Amino acid sequence: MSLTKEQKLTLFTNLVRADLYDKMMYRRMMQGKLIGFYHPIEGGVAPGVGACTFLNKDDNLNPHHRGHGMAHMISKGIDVRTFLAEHTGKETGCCKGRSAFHFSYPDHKVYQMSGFIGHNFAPCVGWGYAAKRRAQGQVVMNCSGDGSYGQGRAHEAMLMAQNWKLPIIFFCENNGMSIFSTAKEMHPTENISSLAQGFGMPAVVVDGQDVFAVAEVALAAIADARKGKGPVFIECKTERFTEHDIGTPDLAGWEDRTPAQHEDMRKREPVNLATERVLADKTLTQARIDAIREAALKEIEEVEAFADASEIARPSEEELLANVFAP
Amino acid sequence: MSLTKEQKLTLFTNLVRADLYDKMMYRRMMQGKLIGFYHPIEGGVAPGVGACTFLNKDDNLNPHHRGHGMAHMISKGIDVRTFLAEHTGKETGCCKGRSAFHFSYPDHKVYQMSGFIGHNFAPCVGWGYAAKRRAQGQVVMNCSGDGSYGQGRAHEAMLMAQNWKLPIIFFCENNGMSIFSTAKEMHPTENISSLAQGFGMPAVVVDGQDVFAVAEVALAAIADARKGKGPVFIECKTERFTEHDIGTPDLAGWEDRTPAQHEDMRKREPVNLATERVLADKTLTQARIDAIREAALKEIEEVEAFADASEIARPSEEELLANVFAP
Amino acid sequence: MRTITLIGAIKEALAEEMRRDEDVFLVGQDVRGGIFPHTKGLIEEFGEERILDTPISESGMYGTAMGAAQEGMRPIVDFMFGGFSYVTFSECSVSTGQYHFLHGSQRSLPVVMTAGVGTGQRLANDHAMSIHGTFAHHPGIKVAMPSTPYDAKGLFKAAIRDNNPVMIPWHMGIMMLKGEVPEEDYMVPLGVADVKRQGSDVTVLANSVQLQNALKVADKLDGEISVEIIDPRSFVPFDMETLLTSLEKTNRLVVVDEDWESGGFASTISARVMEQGFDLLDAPVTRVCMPNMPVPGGYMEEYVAPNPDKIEAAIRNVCA
Amino acid sequence: MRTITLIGAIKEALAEEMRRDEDVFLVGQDVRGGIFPHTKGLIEEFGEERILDTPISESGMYGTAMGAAQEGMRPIVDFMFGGFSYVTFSECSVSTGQYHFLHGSQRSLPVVMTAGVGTGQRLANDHAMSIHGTFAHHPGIKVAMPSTPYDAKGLFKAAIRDNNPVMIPWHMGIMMLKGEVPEEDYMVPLGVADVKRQGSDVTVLANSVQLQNALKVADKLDGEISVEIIDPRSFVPFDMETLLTSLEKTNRLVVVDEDWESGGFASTISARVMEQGFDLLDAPVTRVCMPNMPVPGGYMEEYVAPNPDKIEAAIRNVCA
Ligand SMILES: Cc1ncc(C[n+]2csc(CCOP(=O)(O)OP(=O)(O)O)c2C)c(N)n1
Ligand SMILES: Cc1ncc(C[n+]2csc(CCOP(=O)(O)OP(=O)(O)O)c2C)c(N)n1
Ligand SMILES: [Mg+2]
Ligand SMILES: [Mg+2]
Repeated sequence: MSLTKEQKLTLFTNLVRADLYDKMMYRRMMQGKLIGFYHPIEGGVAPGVGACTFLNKDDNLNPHHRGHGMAHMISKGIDVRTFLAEHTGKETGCCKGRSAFHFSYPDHKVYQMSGFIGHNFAPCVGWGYAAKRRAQGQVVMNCSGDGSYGQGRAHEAMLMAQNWKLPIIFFCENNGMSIFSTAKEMHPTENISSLAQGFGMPAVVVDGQDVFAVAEVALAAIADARKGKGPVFIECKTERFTEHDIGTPDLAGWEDRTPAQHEDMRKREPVNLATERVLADKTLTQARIDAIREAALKEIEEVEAFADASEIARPSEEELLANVFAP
Repeated sequence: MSLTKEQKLTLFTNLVRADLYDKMMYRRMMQGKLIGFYHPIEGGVAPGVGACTFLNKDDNLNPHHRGHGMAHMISKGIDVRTFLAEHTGKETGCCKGRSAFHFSYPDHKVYQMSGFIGHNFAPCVGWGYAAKRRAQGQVVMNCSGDGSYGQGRAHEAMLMAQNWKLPIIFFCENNGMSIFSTAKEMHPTENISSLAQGFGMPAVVVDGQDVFAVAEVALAAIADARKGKGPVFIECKTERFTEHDIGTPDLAGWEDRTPAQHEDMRKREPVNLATERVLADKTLTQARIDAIREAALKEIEEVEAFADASEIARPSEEELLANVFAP
Repeated sequence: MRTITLIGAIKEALAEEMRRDEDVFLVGQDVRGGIFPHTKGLIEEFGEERILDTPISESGMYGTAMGAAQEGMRPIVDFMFGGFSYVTFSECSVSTGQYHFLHGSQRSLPVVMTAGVGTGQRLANDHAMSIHGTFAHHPGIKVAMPSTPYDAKGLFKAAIRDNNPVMIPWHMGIMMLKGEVPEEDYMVPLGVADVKRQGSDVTVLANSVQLQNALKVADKLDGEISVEIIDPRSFVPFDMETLLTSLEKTNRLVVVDEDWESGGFASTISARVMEQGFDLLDAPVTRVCMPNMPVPGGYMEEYVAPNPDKIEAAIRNVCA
Repeated sequence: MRTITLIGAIKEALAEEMRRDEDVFLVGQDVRGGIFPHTKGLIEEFGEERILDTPISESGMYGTAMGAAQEGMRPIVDFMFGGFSYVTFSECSVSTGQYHFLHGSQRSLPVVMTAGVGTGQRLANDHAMSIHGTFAHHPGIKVAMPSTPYDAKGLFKAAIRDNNPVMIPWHMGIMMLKGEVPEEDYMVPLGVADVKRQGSDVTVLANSVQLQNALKVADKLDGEISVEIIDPRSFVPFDMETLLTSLEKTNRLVVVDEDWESGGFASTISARVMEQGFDLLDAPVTRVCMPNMPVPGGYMEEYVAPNPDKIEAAIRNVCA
């Protein structure tokens, strides 16, 4: 499948936005203007954008926890003003300030961000079941990291998805790291996607630093899943440029990742790569690129202004207790 | 690896014993002389015998729940008089009558029979770790059914075993059934052992009705594991002639398994097959076979006499409370 | 009125609710064939799209329900034995209980969970333990348990129509208990206790099989000690009012619960009565619970678990 | 005496015990690098054979410990956050707790489990909930929790040398709390409570961060209300004697516990005091617990969880 010019433009725009959103979050965390923790996605921003830019509103999305799913969600068209408000404990937050990082956008079929790694797998079976039963072509985009595939839950979901031929895309953003642990040590084969073989599930490995390559693969998988061809595994080889979360040291095993390692991985920075591409194939001019960046910065400014202008959520204990159960 | 005459004799003897032990349990359950439940192993008796006959006393064994592990345990040389005593709630039971079907023979490295299917997988990682650290060549024989591989725990154990190159044999006794559910419906590929591919783990499929074929494969795997070659997956294709457990109907899905199905599977009854083989290759004479059978029946009579002569365990509540914690 | 078994009443509730609402479906292991009678035969009416068997993958199985509930469906997940819920406990307790609240009460999660629990089969701890107390400990999940066929049908219907996660185990010791059950549609609301027997000397709060045991003891003590028996029917929400009203009359309370003494729900009741009804008490609230040991297999559960003898002794003691 | 942090004291206990006994080892996720300071640097002394990082496979990770314990080793398993224990809950609660007893008390299972728990990080429920009550509910597992650096070192050493499974979480809200800790080897036995402050008007039973909160409140009330403060230090076994002895003097009890009101361990204490010390009480035992809601993220945990204001109000109320 080859991408149209318009598709490339959208992907590029989302990539720039996602990258800048991440930098905003990083900056705010350092400024003490976020609550809880934040897991930066710098260097790993392309897979989420490629996976989610062409999803429909009624497709299910499990956003990866890296970048707290912003790359995924803004690409899917979700207005994340209420996301930042949530991460700052504000009344206007998408979960009324109650959730810390456990955001939810049910109207866009983003139901949860579990605090338990690998707890995306089980419910995606239910989303897939509902999609199949309704037979309206919805798909489930299930994004998570290499580390999450250590969980037996991944096995159970792949097994059931393949048994029932559910429209689930197991989208693995393999940055080779799980906090301090390397995929090299934690998974015995070169590709996490070799797991798919156990279930006879088709799998594809793609350069996760190339947003266009990811999108091509994702579009094909989405189309197949919509047609009822069953689940598929997509593995993106990507990078984590930063420490795992802000405040944690940047280790591999128990030693600092070296400057040489950093230099090496940073050679393939996804926004730079995409910029080169769109300039080279004349999809965009430098002026257009600058404008996209400007617009993204302005959008983010508004997001921040919205969150900062909102009140801190301080409902009474009684109010909260009255909200534990649904009516 | 080809088996010696002596090895064949031992295997054949254990097969006959295992089969007769199972029939004794079935009979007793029907007579109301067992407590809890019993899961007959008729038709599926060869894998356990083949896997366990040549284990050392200090090898770890997770016996399959089918036949409540008797085929496995008697093959490993465990005196199961206390097993029947346990299953009849007697003081002389291997767990003082407290365990129902949760027997334990720690001196023989049979630590547990979990009531949760698939809960053999996690601890076998620890047994493998201990074996590797002690470096005395112990292996872990981890026997369980096709159904148990539905558990994510299986994935986690295979992953960690392969990462750490632990001496664990994932020994799958695939009888195509999990209570009423068929492996055809519950696993998407022909072989459960295809799961091993996900971890780059060697796997072999063997005719589980042929105790000699199983033993050959098991001996090779045990030898490799002792040498530190890491885990291996063995899948035995076997059968369950009876209902899942006594009192449950014999269904596939929600319909009775048909007489034709039964006739078909019973064509390859493991004791008959083995008998033909040992007669054909002159390992044993019919007279010798009869003697083996006689001896087994006598042994079982003694096991029953032992259990029946024992007192029902009725410790006081205080005594039991004093036994919750180890000193 | 016709009498049917408790397990038959559960089946009737499931079938009627599935008939009423297309979004109700059942997922479990071997529920098509029916390990226990309440799911047997449902496949014939509702088909494989709504009666789902999964591999032995408790997380995937529970996830089918959880995800479908997020999609607006109304799943019932059958764990077979109660202890099996622990295999996917992070999902079915924490993720489930926090879903509605933590997400700003935008969406509810109407998952019904059920399983057989309790002693009586001599299968030992992992096949015999209670789970209602554990689930009642985790906020955001309603918890109920029927003691009679009538309540079984009504509570299951209420659970299925509730917009929240509900854990509603049933006790294997009374699965074949018979009682009158209307053929009509009715609900027993969650959070309303039932005075199963009037009395004036002592109140006994008991559930499921222990409620039946308590009734026997009360009959035996009739003329000697007048025992009022309350069935909480649901633990979350819990009907404190009915209990305190009874205590105004009896001033004495025995709580019978097959869950463990340590951390079981009986402790919560005792503590709440202490705080809210201290002045009503003429004697300390006494609990009859599973002693703090794994439920032993073999013949021991008979005298170790709460039973009529233990209940009688507690009643006599609290009235002495 | 030198002062060190609570988390530093835990680290010292781990290192000393690993030095003392080759069979002690540590398994967790990212414990080599050290997500929390108590495991950081241990890899340098003890190497990869005894400081094990696993994939995000909680069952496999816990199984490493469980299996090794069955093999006679003495593993410590670090769950990182307490809630993650629920991911392998069937293993670490039921299978673990029943192991020794159900098997006829032939073999013990000396697994130590630990994890950071509690509020203070604004991370919400699954990263902030308490787990000690849940584990205390399941028989066969000892449960302890330190409130001071001194107790941390001593309790961890006792846990590691105990022949039973022990769950010993530590509260993230006091991980950097400093206190005097001897450099020598010593143990704080499991099952022995500590009177952390003498008083005569009311007894406050509190643990971990809430013990520290209670001490602050007692100081504030000094001269007005004389508060005795007891730290249970371990929940299973629980030192009832020390508590009842205190009640003989004060006749009033407030139990502070960050676990939920419903099914939390505070209820068990209240119920036991009712049964064993009813006549000692001049006022109902009052609990200050986490209200029955998922621990909210954001700024809400500050006023929702037990805190000095709530403790003070309860003390005043019970003494009124
Ligand atoms: C059940 C559970 N175990 C452990 C953790 C701690 N944890 C948070 S993120 C993470 C690593 C995730 O790695 P991966 O899935 O590769 O995603 P990445 O962070 O690399 O993007 C871990 C171990 C957790 N949150 N939940
Ligand atoms: C966690 C858990 N889920 C479900 C069950 C119920 N159960 C007992 S045996 C069994 C089937 C096991 O199938 P398999 O592993 O193939 O072994 P088989 O019985 O066929 O020999 C099931 C589902 C259980 N005991 N534990
Ligand atoms: Mg990663
Ligand atoms: Mg099977």
